[in-house]
Amino acid sequence: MIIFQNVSKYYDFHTVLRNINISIQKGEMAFLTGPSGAGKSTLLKLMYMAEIPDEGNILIEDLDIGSMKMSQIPLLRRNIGVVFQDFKLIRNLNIFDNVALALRIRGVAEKETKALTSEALKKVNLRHLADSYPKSLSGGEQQRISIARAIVAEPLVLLADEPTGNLDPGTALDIIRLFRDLNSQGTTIMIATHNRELFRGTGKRVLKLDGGSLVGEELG
Amino acid sequence: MIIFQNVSKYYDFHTVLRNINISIQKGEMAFLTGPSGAGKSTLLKLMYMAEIPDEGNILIEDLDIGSMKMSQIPLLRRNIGVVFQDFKLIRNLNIFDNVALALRIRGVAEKETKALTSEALKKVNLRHLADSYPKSLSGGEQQRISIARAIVAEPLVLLADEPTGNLDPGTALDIIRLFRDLNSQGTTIMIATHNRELFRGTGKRVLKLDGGSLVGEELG
Amino acid sequence: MSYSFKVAFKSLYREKWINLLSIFTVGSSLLIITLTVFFLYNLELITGHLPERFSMMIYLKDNLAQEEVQNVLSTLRKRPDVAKLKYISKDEALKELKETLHDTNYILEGLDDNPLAASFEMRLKKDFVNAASAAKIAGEIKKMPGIDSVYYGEKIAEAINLLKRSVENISLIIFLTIALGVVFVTYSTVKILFYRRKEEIEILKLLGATGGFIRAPFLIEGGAIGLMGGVLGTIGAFAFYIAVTYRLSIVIPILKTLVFPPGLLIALPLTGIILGIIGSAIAIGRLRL
Amino acid sequence: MSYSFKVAFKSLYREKWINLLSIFTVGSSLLIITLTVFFLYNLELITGHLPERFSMMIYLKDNLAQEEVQNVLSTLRKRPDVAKLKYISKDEALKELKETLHDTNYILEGLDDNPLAASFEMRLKKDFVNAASAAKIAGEIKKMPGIDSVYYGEKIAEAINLLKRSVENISLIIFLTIALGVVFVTYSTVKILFYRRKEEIEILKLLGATGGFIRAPFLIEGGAIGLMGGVLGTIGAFAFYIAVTYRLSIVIPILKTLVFPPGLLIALPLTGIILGIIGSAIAIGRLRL
Ligand SMILES: Nc1ncnc2c1ncn2[C@@H]1O[C@H](COP(=O)(O)OP(=O)(O)OP(=O)(O)O)[C@@H](O)[C@H]1O
Ligand SMILES: Nc1ncnc2c1ncn2[C@@H]1O[C@H](COP(=O)(O)OP(=O)(O)OP(=O)(O)O)[C@@H](O)[C@H]1O
Ligand SMILES: [Mg+2]
Ligand SMILES: [Mg+2]
Repeated sequence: MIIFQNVSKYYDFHTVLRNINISIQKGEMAFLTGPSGAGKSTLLKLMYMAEIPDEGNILIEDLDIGSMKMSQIPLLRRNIGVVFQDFKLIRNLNIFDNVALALRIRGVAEKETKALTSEALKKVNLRHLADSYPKSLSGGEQQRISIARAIVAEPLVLLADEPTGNLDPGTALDIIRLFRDLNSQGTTIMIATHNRELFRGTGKRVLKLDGGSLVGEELG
Repeated sequence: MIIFQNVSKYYDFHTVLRNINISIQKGEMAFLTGPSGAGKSTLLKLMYMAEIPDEGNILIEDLDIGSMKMSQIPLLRRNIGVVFQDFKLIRNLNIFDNVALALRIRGVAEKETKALTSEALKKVNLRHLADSYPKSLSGGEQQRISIARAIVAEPLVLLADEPTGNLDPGTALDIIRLFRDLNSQGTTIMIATHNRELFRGTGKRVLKLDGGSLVGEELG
Repeated sequence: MSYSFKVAFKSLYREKWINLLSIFTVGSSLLIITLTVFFLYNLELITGHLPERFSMMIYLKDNLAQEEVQNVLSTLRKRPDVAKLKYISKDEALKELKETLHDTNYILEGLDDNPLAASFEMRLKKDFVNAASAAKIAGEIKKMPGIDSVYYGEKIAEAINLLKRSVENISLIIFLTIALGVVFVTYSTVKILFYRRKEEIEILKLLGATGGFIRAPFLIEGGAIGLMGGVLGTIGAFAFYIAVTYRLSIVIPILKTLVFPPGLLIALPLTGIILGIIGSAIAIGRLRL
Repeated sequence: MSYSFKVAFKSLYREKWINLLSIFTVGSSLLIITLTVFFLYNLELITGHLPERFSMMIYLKDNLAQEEVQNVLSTLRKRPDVAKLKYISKDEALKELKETLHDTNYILEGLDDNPLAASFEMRLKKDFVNAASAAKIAGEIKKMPGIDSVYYGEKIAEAINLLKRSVENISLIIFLTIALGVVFVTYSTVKILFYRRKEEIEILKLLGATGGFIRAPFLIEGGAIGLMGGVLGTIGAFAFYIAVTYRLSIVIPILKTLVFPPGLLIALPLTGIILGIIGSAIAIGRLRL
């Protein structure tokens, strides 16, 4: 469950998000779209507390973000899987360790970590790259590793920021199928994207953002 | 002019490019497409010598890359503008300086640098962000800054790697229009992309890469 | 936890050249500190026997009555610049001379009469211990009745004493600066480790890692570098000890102070570990999540 | 070029805390080196007058004939352990004693006869200057005819001498280690600058920047940090000089050596700049394009 109540976010004199109200049910899958600079990434960042709202309340799975202590942030983040727009892979760790990190942070036993990591790499079709380092991967491969890391720990909420920007249409559809599987198992999912192919015909809600305001909503 | 003659590239035991033959005329504009990991970025990297071919010859605007001395690499690169897949903006420089860098490297006078930089920022519609730093820009804004930097010095050759992966369809079309303008002024352009909208209806050559081999060619 | 160790040791290995440099830096810093302490300790032992205070000898005229001596004493006692007065009788003076002459004191055996004068050994208050006021005071006292002569040739002693103190001060300054230097070196060494992984830390935070999870590999890496530096420092100190004792051999009594303190074998590596961990902790700083 | 300066100074400002730390580190390192040189120089001056060699006094029996003395001399000369022999006659011995007694030498005036013995002052060859062989040699000589006693109480002198040498050695080791430390500190300081901009360098290369263009801001930044460190070191050295001369005042002749060398005002900042630039150059290393 994700709820935004009158949320605004400013940078200096520049309003990035203006009076946002959103309500996403537990187990729902929704899309977020809008032109470059509309505020999509910022909106996602507010959910995992990489940014703090200047006004309004945000509730994530019953947690009130406004009244949360700093020490609780890691716990919140461990319940959210994020596919970052710029991947954020760790250079010095190989692909396996990059993905496994999400489990190790959560204190999962090493044996289970191995099994779950292999499975996640298989889901994005990159198990053969387990021993490679991020630098030697293509853009699309890096993006899929970022996706594998986001889903490996089976988080309650999955946030994906432009998860197919570096993927060919075929691979992109594989990924969206993967997300729908996860969603059918109960994961709440929010995907920010420019790629209309992703939500076309899904029947899911598509929130439209422009210049920091929600300007409409449609079904994909 | 870009010519590949029987070019191959290996990493360890892994063939990334196999016996590639390409001939792009001076002033031509071509597209390169293919699934994730096909070798598009590697092919572009060979042209600006970020990678060295293991076999075959490459000619860029009459320069034979194989027989080039290390000390000539900077000269080659100053004749090529590159839009990197991961943007490669410099964190510690503001947007203006990031773009101006391409001119300063070429020893352009400061006054001209200012004028040309402003013009390039205007072309990608981001002149208002001149004083910002890369970190505070959205993904699509960063991508457009990378484009501005690639074109600001009016290079002989422009290579763009997935230049619209983080752009909404409208902005993407603006960018492709910008590239076509440059091309009509004589710049040789090669664009690697998954986005079919970019080349649909342009009438330009589209090279298809898959698993490291050229598997076909069509007109967009 | 085992994961933190794995990451730390991988990083130690991956950047082995920089780490070797760091280990060497920490090791030599610890060695310098050890040598400085060692040096200061021995300097104290050597110079500890040098005269501590400035004294002035006031020789009385011969055959002064008890009363007259008493007069001189009370006049001197009233002076504001006198810290301490000690009467040395003719007999005591002769005894002292005999001790000074040592093996050759038989030359005094032929003397019928004690030729030496009684005297006061006078210590000046700190504020007056300098050439100008000593000269002035000596001049004043010499004019008093019953005084034969005043001797304040201990200028040399004063010089040695002041020099000793200034050497100690220089050493202390060197020591403090080096200690500060060690902290800086450790700090900047770990700061390098930190910059190498700044991006990694940012990502770890975003993935929900706790402060402890993020810090652990750094602290382990810093501690390991410190430990190895400490071991290197110990080896250096031991090598130095061997070299010094070999050269000085068993001749010199002061060598008793040159016993290699076995505590160093534990103290240096331990100091290394602690410095490494502290340096790491400072370099990481407060992790804002 | 003006662009390189702009980038360098922007970076200096942006990371001012780390840079202040670096400046401080370089400054204190230079200060330590200066103080060590200063200290070694003065130590040499102070200890330069301590006895240089081991000597043994051989007292002859009273009233020995010229011939017998000659005999002793030639026997001693034949010994393989003797480096130098000096005959001191009865008269010379008395003269020396008078000088030793100084102001109180009138005590000798009552003596009719010279009670002192003639002697040989004997210097041993280097290899034999140690307690064991000195004792053995003294024992052998004592048994010779015409010898009254042998005195080799200069153990203390030997100890001081050896101690002086070991102090010099310790100081030299400290000095060398610190010098090495300064190079490391400069290196790691600039390595921090470098890691901070590693990504930037990679990007600059891809954009076609030449080696010079990439290096210039780093060299400028390193040089500026070194310069400021050098100035700081100079200020420190001057402050130290003022403090020392103030405390020691004009009493002590050795103070003549404590004149502040005006060359330092230029040498330290210059050394700072050079070290900074060299450190930067090493830290950047060979730029593979
Ligand atoms: N830290 C910041 N300081 C100042 N402005 C910022 C900051 N972060 C984001 N912005 C601005 O806020 C606006 C929205 O950014 P955001 O990243 O949310 O856009 P977006 O919708 O994700 O765009 P894109 O599709 O290009 O990724 C942009 O104009 C950006 O420049
Ligand atoms: N340095 C390297 N070492 C090993 N393998 C590499 C290296 N660089 C690239 N590869 C591999 O070469 C293949 C081609 O990579 P390249 O980046 O050229 O793909 P791409 O066509 O650009 O893909 P994308 O559309 O995902 O960006 C990938 O499978 C990648 O893993
Ligand atoms: Mg975004
Ligand atoms: Mg690519």
